Amino acid sequence: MDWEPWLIGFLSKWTAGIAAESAGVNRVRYSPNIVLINVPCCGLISPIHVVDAFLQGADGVYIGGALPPANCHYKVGNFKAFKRFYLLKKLMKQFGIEPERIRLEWFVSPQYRKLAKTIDDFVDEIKKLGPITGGVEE
Amino acid sequence: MTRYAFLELTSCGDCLSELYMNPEINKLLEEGEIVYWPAYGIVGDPEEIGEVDVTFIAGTVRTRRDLEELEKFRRISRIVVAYGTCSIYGGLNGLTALLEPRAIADGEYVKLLMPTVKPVTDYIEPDILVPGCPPTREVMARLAKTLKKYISGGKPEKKIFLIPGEVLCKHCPRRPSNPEKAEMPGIRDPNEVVDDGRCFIEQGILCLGPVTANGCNHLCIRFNHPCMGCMGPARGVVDQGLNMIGSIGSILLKSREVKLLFPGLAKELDKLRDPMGYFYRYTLPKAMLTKLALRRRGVE
Amino acid sequence: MLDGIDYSEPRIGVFVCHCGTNIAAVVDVKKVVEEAKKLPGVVHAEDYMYMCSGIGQQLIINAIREKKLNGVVVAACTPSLHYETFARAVESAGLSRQRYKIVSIREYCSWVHFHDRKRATEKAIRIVAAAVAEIRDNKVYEPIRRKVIKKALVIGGGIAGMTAALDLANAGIPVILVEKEPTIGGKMIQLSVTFPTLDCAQCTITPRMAEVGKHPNIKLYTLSEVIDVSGHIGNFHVKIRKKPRMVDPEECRLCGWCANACPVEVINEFTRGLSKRKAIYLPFPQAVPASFVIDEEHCTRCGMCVKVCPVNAINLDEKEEIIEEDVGAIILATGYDLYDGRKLPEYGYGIYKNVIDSLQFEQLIVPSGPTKGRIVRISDGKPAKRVVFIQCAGQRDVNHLPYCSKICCMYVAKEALMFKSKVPDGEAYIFYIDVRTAGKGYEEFYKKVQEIPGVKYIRGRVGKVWEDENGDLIVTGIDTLTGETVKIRADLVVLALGMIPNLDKRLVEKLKISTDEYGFAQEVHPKLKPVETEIGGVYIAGAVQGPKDISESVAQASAAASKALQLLTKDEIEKEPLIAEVDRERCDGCGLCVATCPYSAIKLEDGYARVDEIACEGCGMCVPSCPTGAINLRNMTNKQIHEIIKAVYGVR
Amino acid sequence: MGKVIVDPVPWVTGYSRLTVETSDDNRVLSILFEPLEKRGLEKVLKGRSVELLPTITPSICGSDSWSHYIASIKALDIIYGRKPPLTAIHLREAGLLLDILESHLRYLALKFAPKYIGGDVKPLVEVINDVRVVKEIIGGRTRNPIYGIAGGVTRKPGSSDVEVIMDRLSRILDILEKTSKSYMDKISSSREYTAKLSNDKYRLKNTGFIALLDGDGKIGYYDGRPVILGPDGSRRMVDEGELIDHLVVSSRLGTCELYGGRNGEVYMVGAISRINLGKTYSEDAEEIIDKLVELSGGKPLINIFVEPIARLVESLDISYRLNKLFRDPSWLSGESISFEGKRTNAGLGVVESSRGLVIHKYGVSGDGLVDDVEILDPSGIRLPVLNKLLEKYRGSTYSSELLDDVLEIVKIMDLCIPGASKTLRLGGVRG
Repeated sequence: MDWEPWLIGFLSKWTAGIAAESAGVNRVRYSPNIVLINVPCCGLISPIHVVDAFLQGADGVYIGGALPPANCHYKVGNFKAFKRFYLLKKLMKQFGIEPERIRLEWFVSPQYRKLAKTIDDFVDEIKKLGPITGGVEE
Repeated sequence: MTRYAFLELTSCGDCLSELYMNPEINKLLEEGEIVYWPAYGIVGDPEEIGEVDVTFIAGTVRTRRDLEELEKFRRISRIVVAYGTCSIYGGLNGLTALLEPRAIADGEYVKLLMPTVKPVTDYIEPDILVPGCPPTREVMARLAKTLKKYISGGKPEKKIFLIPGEVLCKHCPRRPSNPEKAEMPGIRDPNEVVDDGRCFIEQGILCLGPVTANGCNHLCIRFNHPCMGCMGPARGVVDQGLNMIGSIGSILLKSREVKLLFPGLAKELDKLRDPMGYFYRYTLPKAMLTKLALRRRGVE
Repeated sequence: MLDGIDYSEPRIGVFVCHCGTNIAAVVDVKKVVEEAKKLPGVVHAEDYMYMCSGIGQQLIINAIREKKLNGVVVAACTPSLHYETFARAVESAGLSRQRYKIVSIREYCSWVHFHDRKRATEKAIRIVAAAVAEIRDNKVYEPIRRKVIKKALVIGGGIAGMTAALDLANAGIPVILVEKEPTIGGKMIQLSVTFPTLDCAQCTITPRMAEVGKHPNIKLYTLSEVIDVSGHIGNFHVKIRKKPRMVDPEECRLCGWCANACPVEVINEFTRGLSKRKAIYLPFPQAVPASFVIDEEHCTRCGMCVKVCPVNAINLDEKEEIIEEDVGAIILATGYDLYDGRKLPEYGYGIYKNVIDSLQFEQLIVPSGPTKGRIVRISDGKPAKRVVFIQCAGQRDVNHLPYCSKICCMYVAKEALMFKSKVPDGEAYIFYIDVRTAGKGYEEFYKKVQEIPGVKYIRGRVGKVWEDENGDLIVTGIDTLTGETVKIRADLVVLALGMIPNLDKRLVEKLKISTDEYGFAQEVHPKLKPVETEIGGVYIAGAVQGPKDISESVAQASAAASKALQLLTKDEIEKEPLIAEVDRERCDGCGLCVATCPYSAIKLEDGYARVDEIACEGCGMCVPSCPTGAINLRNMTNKQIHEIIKAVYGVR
Repeated sequence: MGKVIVDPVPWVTGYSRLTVETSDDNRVLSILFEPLEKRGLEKVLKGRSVELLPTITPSICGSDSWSHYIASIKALDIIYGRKPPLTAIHLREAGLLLDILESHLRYLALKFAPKYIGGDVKPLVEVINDVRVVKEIIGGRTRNPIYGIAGGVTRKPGSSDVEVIMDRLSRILDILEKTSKSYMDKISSSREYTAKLSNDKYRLKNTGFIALLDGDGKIGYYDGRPVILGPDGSRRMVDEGELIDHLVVSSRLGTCELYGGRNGEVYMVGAISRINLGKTYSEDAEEIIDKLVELSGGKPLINIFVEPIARLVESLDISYRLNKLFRDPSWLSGESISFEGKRTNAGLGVVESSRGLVIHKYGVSGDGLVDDVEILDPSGIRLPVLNKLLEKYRGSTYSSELLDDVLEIVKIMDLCIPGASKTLRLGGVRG
């Protein structure tokens, strides 16, 4: 099978974004099959953006925010994200779409190894789940 | 003489007879002629009917025949009125959007069915859209008024939506008095809450007011019933369910979220057992996730 | 604002950096350029060996002028390194920095995907596509200006905090210095001499303390803690809790009658438990403020001191006070603590009296210390003839402190030297893993100590320390150079415990800064922005940022002061205009964004939401809360996010 | 061998097909009426939060939406373990009666009157509009009402509302009294119609009747218990659960395998059944029934062409009942919801609708999601009745008149195909 998953990740630039940068500085290798986009806060990402990504072809969506309770640069953006994506996952399950295709991970900025590891785990998991379109090549 | 056709596609089957009985519409119809309405005995091959001035279409496209008729009538009609929420968003009937044909029919009946159920608006461009389940008396009056303009000829330059697009909350009689403090205190079954007249969301009841267009003049709210979204999404709302999650995810338990943490917070969220049922009662075929789920099944 | 740039149609230039081979060795830069040229809105793309170099920057400037670019995407290293570099280049060509974006294909790509060049290249193309999609819709907004309060807060009155405070005060900036203890001076005042010059620590620091104490621009709050911080760069509002001293420092004449009268005796923390003090006491003779203080916790309120005080300076009813101050900048200099030796039970710290830490040993050396400078066994007061120093007591150990504390090698050498100078016939054994002596004059100092007869450096780890029946300590370990087991009988064992940050979690939360995995305050960039935190207007100095010696702490404190000065000498600062914005056409005034904003930055006005541009922090949390998509983050709108996603998946 | 296919079948709500097979000598071999509208709505009820069901199930059949709604709410009452107070019971009953009334009147105006009364439907259209105004006041919407809650109703009409209700109700009764008189006069003198009433071809043979009756033997639209009148004339009360078991088997034959199974026993529901089994509320209604018995030759009334008059009778009777209910609306002053009760994991609601009885039975899992649904819709129960009637044409010579006659029966049966396909047990035979 020559299918390769391509994931998209939205990282809070204050925590996960810094971790991603440190992963680079420390040359921690991880799967390239993810494009990481820095945003001010994971609280900016709406369920619509995530489902939009799936519709565009994302096989999985990764969201990196601040480790609760107190590390969010904007106080509670991580909580907003948690609630939104928890509910979205419940909803997706009802539609028969694997909720595992969304992964929300918490960070304090030095956890670059965690970033690399969770991305690798996530890519592996998505490989097991298969393409979002269920094998239908777009 | 104005020629009218009544096209009933798969639905609960009542919208058009209700429309027919509306005094103002009834008056218009009496001045004209109904050339097609099988449910009341007026049948005919659409190919032989000739030009139709106004076709009222209710319901969803579920069978192949639905689609055939729909396309034929769009071709021969000067003005097409998509009547009722089913025809615009899928309505309650649209709740079956994720069922495979095989799950609801077998044998030769399967072949009658389209791969999924979709509203009329997914296949044709109507000229006038009348949402509601059913559309209210006020909207029917507006429809009569609008039709009068085009009875002698012509058609609207662009689609006419017969309800204002603003969100229900805008003029809601239950608006929170202090929006800054507004909070959803959890997720509760409306049957378990002794309604205190405040904003439903502030009482923990899922009210679709924030994402639903006001075309009902707060009918359900005035009946102490949370909005179910029957008028479809308000202007700017991309997807009723996803927008709703964005909204309530912001204010749900906001004063306690840090304290509750996990798994307490998740447990509270789990009280929303059937988000699909709550968020898409009337618009499931239009949900972005439906599109995704169908695409995965190979249905585009 | 900027004339001559036409924004009607996107004309974007993409500049891909090789970063020598840092990027180019992994990512096919030429291919990225080729693909970038195909992206919608891109009219120019090129690559260069070092985009950040003068020539590289000139390439960008030339292209903006010649190709009439109205958008620039630089694919290079991380924005935290060179955002500013290219922003200035772009602006010098007349283009707004809001139409420029730098994306990392080094930290985010080549450095982490060196194992897969094909996919790394593909990913780099997607990263560039996303940036182009984003920049295409970026608008140019006027900056938001806000007033700067020309006053600074320094938290921590150790050598770093004092230095920063004095630098600022001498530059004419009023400073509020908050110190938790009853006196300033920090850890340095507890030291005997400083390496490598062997200057007397107290003689060095006390003039500084006095200068701080009487400086007209410094307001000193001792026994105080910062309990709340709100506001933003240039305009912070802080709350300080000042505990009661119960002795008026203005009146106190330091006669000491009160302490003589006081019946309560407690352990003296200044000598690290090597002596006792009264509940009313003077921390040490040169304390600033020069005043006795009552230890609130242990005082029984018997009133004896009040009776004897000749100047009526004592008031036992004094209550704690909450002081509110507005400042423009904050310097965090709360210093360090020693790692808790009790976590290393194999060394017997906290079990055997004669196992002490390095700061306690300093107190034995100081002539004004509890033993008047005599080096004795703590258990029985007999002279100590054999002392074993254990370096890396917890440091460089994944189970304790994985990092190096940097100063221990030097202070152990110094302490061994001081020991030998006081006890010429004594023997000093030093267990070490490596000896690290990076610093001016440090290696020479170490060599000198190493050559002193009676000082024996043993490379190896101590396995166990225990006390025999005579009350002597037995130290066993392995000399890894000879492979032999070593067993030493000692009078004292001195643990060179590591440095841990002295940084209260609650303060970190209030300041909203982040910390590293060990709890040290996190600088924005270790090389280029070592004293700045992610929170504008909050700077760090001294050991709170990481292990440091005195000279480094002082240098960093001056650096922090200089950074703060850059801010505080301005009348107003510009705030990035990337805040939330309401589209009135789509807003129905439901108020959900108002309920969502954690900064109370959104209000309803005439049925529409309105964003307070000063209060808005630009987080975008309100964006998903808006059901109608009326509220958007400037230059990261819902549409742009959609375009970014589309671009990422538009690459085939 | 020939085949005549009518697709779609006129006079039916929803999509259906009629197939007539003929022999070489043009005799009818078989006639088959089959619903083609497959929606699957019942399938998506499983897995829903149970509190959502009353707002979804009305869509099973648009013209009987209130009946499905009230049956659903009654099932919810039991699941929440609540007993609605009298105020709520009366308001629910009033809503249900108004919906049945509207459905009857629309049937009379659009399906019956044009052919047999001469098309004067103006008064009926006027009454329908009045009925709707009252429905809106009581339940919010003319279809898919919103006033129900487990253990009561969410809103009581205010005093000004009550004035409007009483005003409209008395006008409705007034018009209906006049209309029913004139209709009866016209029918009695219509040769075509009386001939049909006495024609054996239209008789329901081997057919039982089911209706809900209250304790006094009167028609119990809202809270009656099911009573069966067997084809042999036996009369017995049945348990609702047993009824579902019984009817699901027979209607499955009707909707899927079509008519022709086993002992051929089918049941008629709706107005005919109700006036056969129960007593009405007014003397005027009884008077019409007497006349009807006279015209069609004895009781029980088994000619399908009785259906329109039975509906006329009921319309009049229901208006009496409603007027009586609101003449002394003191019951409106009581509480409208009772929150007391202990939750259970199953509920059943049964009510009458214009076409006959509606049963909703839900099972709920521990987490509050519906895990079992059984719904009986009267059109589904009527389908086998229709096919059984059509069977009588077997052997006749096929002609266009015969087809017209068949379609006339279809019209009189007034089927709602969207609802008919819902008469199913989940997990049973697919329909």
